[in-house]
Amino acid sequence: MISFEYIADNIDKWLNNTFSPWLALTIEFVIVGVLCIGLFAVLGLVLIMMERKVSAYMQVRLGPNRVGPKGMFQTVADTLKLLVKEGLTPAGSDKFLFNLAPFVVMIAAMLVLAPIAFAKNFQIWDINIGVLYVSAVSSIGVIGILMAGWASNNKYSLLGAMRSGAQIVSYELSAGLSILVVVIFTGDLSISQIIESQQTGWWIFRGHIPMLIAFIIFIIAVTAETNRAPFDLAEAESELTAGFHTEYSGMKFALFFLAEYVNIFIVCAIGATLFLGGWMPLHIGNWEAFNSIMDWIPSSLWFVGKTFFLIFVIMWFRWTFPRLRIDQLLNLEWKYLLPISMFNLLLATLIAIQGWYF
Amino acid sequence: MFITQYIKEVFTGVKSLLIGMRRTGYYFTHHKEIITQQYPNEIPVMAERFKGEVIMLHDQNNEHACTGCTACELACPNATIKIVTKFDITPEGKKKKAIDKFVYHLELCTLCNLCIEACPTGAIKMGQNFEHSVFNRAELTKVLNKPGSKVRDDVE
Amino acid sequence: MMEREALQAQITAINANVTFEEGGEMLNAFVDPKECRDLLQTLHNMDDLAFDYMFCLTCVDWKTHLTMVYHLESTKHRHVVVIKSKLDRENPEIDTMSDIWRTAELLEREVYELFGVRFINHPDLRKLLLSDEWEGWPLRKDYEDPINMIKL
Amino acid sequence: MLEEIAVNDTGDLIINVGPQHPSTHGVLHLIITLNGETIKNIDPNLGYIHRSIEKMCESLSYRQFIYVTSRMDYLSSHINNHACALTVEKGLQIEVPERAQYIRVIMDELTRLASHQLWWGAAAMDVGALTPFFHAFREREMINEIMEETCGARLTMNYNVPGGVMADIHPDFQRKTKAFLAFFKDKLPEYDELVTGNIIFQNRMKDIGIISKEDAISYGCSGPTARASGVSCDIRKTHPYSIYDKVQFDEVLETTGDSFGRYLVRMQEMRQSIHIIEQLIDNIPEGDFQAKTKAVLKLPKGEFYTRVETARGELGVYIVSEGGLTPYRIKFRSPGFSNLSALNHMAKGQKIGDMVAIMATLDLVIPDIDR
Repeated sequence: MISFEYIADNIDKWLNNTFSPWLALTIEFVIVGVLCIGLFAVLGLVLIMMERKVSAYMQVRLGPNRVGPKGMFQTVADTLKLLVKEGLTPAGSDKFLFNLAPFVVMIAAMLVLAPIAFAKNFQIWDINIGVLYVSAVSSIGVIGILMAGWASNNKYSLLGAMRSGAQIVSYELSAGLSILVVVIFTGDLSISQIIESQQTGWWIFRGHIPMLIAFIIFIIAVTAETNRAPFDLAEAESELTAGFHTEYSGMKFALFFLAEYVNIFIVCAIGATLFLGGWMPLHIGNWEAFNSIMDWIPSSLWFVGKTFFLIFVIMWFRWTFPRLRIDQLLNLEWKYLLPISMFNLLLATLIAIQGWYF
Repeated sequence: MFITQYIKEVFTGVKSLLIGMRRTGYYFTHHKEIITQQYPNEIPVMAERFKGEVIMLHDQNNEHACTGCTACELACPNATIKIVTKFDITPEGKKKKAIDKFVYHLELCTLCNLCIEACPTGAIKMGQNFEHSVFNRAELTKVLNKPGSKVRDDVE
Repeated sequence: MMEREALQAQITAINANVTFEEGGEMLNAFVDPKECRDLLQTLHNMDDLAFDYMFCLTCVDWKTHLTMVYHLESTKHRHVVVIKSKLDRENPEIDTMSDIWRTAELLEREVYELFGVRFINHPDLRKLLLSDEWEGWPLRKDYEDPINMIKL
Repeated sequence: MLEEIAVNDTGDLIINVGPQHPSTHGVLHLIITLNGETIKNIDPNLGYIHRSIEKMCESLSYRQFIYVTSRMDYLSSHINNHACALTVEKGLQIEVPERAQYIRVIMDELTRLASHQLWWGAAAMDVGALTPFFHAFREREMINEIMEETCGARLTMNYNVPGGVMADIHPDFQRKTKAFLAFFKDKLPEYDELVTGNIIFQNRMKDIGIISKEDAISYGCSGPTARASGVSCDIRKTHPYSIYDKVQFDEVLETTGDSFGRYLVRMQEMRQSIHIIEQLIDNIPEGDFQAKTKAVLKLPKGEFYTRVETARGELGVYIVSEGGLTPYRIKFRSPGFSNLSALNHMAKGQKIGDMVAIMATLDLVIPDIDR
């Protein structure tokens, strides 16, 4: 059976046989880089289309339906429009930081891609502290947002950036704590080991109530971390016009936009990996027949399916809920999510030590 | 007790959010509720009374009922209508005042229907056309009586 | 609810110089601009009058003089009175009512820029609708608009 | 580079909200002094769409000036026209046929429903929920279609003339209105599910922008804004006009005076409007839809003041006549202007996000403020 693992292995073998090891490694780096950028482009197109269709159906309308069959190429047309637009740099802004910021946001999003397993044994870098790496790197993006807000020399941008800073720093805590619950059950920080440990069933089913609570808190926290509604205070359009990217136009704006969607994909991929078993098919205990049927579905499909399910949930939030206020946002974190997740961690430790899970 | 209060608060809060999500989820799965009309493909039929623009009625002999009495011009609050008159020579050799041009400035018109109310002969009425956009503003100034048209004989 | 005659008697009791206008659906009382503020203050404070709701404040240009018009209602007793005050057209001045009824603050600013009435002791008498460098008082009858977009 | 950000001596941040801003619903310009995210002062700067309607009306005849008032508060244009027609009728002592009065009141209430629906969508959008806006427009579209069929226009109808209404109702009017009411009654609980019950929405609205009863009266607030503070100020009840004294309905009062109170008042008012229409729709009497009037209207010398309740509050039309063809002076007492004056009082000490929520529940229509 052809799988990503098979293709990747063959390319690796062929490169190492043909070129010197150094050259082979360099070529592999280039291939990975190109694939990452390609993935970003495709993700941007697909997710924006998905968002527009989801919102349209929830709002009793049709959504884009003119460009291409069923409006499929609407995002392509939009990208083309953004590409040919003028990229303005406002007078009085810090030009260097202003132009750097979108790239910082983009690169931060790109870095988190490294330890994610897209299919069975198909991973850029199986780092042994994968989860730690993810939670450390994913918050670098806020630097880019702060940079953008500060350098724009616009009061709305500055307010949006400061809100975003406060928000991401505080929600990082409960996201980290809920990841920790999985780590306690698994006993390993590496992403591949965490997926392996869900061989007999996904953590969300096996882990009892603590895992369920951790999952819900994780979803809420990552929604906030990616600046999505109902936590989109950084760009609250009815208050701050567009928040930190008010002054951006053309392709620089598109990069921010793209980074937002890539970030959603990444956090949902991590959520799917930790709680829903990543590429691991749905296995139930020792029902051998059922498990082998599930194995027939390719692992990459399992991963994509779970990730897009979580993305849909986050989009569902956005098109249903009003936005929180800044103090309510921080209240929610410090008065509700953080105490609950700390208590939850304690409970999870107890269950893990006693071995009360399936 | 504080703890029960706290748990209750969290529970009711989450429940209210789920109720809202059920509503949007319902619309997401029920595509029959979609009410979008795809405009240039489906041209909406405007109501009979819809006030789109002022038009002048002409019959098959290229005759209209406008005598040029300027009642509409006086009734208009925005000076939308300008009637240019000329003098016809009747067969008996008398001079008779008649309409030369019925100039209508669509760009000034607020479609208030006062001119139609004022018209004693029912020469003008409201048309149903609602697509008025043009590239040049001058195209919005229209002459409503067709070239060569004249007043119907039975209209006084 | 107080009858028209009773209301008239009450107001005369407060200020004997007030003159009344016959006819009209509401009671119209004329008062000297210098005594206007005292009268309105009393109307607002007296318990059996209690005119606590100013629903309209405006000005009319009569070419010879300006008239300030205050429409007052009591939300408790539901009676309505109209107080008018004639102002000199060259130098229109009247005391502000903005500390009695807070709504008067913006309304007086509007009257100031459209009629040129100066309100003494108004906390913030700036132009509200027009730009700061606007000259003339647009709602006065003799105002000539150089562009004159509204004249047909 | 960033010197301009710290503006005044006290280190406060001054931001300009508007004239182009998503939450001002038009060209309203607010100069807001901020301390961090907390509002210290709001200074409204108006006049961006001031068309000087009052001056304009001085050169229009009594038939003509009515259409202009549709453009003041365009969401309750029929009610504005009604007020003007009532004033002219009062001056000329025209007896309006009963049928015209019934039609006018039904149209008034339909307009009020349409206005409140738009407000509901826009208020939810201001606090960040975008979906309700489209749901509100679905129902509003039905009202617009009813209007289009009978009046010939969807928003600025100009259906009232001195002495009655311009044309008789469309044969389908009653059937369509009843169909709409049945549909809308079905959808109103959805409004509650989607927005009213939502914990985030309630937290955003409760205890925000509180105005006490005394302050609301002093600031001249009217309509739902004042009724949320417990001020009984519904002109339809206190000074009934047309046939409002013959219909049964309740004046909705809340006592909290906060944004959520204003929200609840409007939601209840929609139900009251449905109730009013239901009473009238089947009982429209036969007869003329317009009284016989002279071709040229001349109001006698004098002053005429009419108060009506629009969707936003009390609208006053004050006509000073010198006996000529045109009004000598017209003053429109617009509800939005007085409600806006209370904004500073309500929003002081709150966050920027609250300011948006307060503006949403004040239901400001900028042309109504600027006139």
